[in-house]
Amino acid sequence: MARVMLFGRLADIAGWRETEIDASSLSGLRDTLTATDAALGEALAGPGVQAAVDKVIVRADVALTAGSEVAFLPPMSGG
Amino acid sequence: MARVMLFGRLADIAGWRETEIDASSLSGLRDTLTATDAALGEALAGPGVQAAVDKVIVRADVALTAGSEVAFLPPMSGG
Amino acid sequence: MTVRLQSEPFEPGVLLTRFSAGRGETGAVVSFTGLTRAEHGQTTTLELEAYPGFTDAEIGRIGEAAATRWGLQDWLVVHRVGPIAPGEAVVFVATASAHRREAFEACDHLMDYLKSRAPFWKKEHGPDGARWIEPTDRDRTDAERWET
Amino acid sequence: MTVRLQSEPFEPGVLLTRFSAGRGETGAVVSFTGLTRAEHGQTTTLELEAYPGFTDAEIGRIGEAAATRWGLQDWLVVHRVGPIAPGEAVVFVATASAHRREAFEACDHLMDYLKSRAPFWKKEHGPDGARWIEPTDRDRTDAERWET
Repeated sequence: MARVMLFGRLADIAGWRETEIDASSLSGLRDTLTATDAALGEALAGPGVQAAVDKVIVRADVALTAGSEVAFLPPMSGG
Repeated sequence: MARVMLFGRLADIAGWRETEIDASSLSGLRDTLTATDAALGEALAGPGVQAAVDKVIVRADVALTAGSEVAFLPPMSGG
Repeated sequence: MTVRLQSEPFEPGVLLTRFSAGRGETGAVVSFTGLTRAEHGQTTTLELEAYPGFTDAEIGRIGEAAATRWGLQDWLVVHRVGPIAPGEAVVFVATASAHRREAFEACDHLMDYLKSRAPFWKKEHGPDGARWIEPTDRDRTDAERWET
Repeated sequence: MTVRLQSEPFEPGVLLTRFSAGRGETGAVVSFTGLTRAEHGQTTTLELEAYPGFTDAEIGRIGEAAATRWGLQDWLVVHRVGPIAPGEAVVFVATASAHRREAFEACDHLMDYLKSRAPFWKKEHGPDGARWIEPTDRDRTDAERWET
């Protein structure tokens, strides 16, 4: 079970901020999220949305383990 | 009697910071100061030394009255 | 060399006093305090979201890079998260150096980064509802001044 | 919009707290604190002489010009005079504006003026006696950045 976190408008779209999802890769996790919530899936694929695994931005697909933390980050607005 | 004030190294050279001197013009005052203390006279004529009369920098000769305040200002060092 | 994200309000003067104390070889301390503007009633509350452990780590890397680039003796970033009322301080940055030019440039640079590219997500709650804020063109232009 | 020359020590944080309070439409407050450096024992005491009524009036004119040029909402200059011990604050400048660029540039500009051209006479008392200080080349170069 990976810990999944949504930030900014992604959390508003999904209606949740944090959950646990069973997934063995980042692409698999995206597929599961999109299958469950098409609007969220579209938002995750939108321009400027980045994924961080264990607090490091990843651009390619990566494997996830039981303790992985995956965060989806919309464009950062600054403080 | 004009009130005469010296600042910075001029006061060190003269050995005083403030005095009263009878003078009807700035040039007359300079002559009096130079006659009394040649080292001070030389310092007053040195590069960058300015005179202020009643807190306004003056470049030409000006008349002094009884209540005039004359300040001799060496190059300003900033704070 | 400190980054602090906090939901509690802070007092800029108290931070400046602590930051400036006991600095025998520091000649210059520059501080920036960012306050939320009331925008003449248009904004009621600002809400800032951070990703703890990610946001502070990234700010820390930028701070360390600035410390190296400008030879800072010390730097501090305190940033509010959560809801922030108009007139409250949202960010405080302080830099210390031997001479003033370095402290000014580093503080200016850190603020440009914090305002335009730091990992925060910002929502404004106003009379017409809430909206997520994106960086302005000016924020981007200011930040680009430092890319050499 | 205040200039204060004082022989008593001041606490920069207290000044910043007062300056920042109650500003509903201010987005940015920049402060500069200038501290006397110990110069690793080379400087024991700094002594600053001002011409009361002349020095403060001239700083006031420069401050007003900066307020106009950068559209400041407020500015403050507090400057020590007389003997100043190492580590003590000698000058505090704060600027307030709606957006940060103006507050930064105005504060930077005021400091360049204060350090290079303001009507002060400065004496350093060190282990080898006392000497009057003239502006450095860098002070002049910094100040010239603003001549347009």
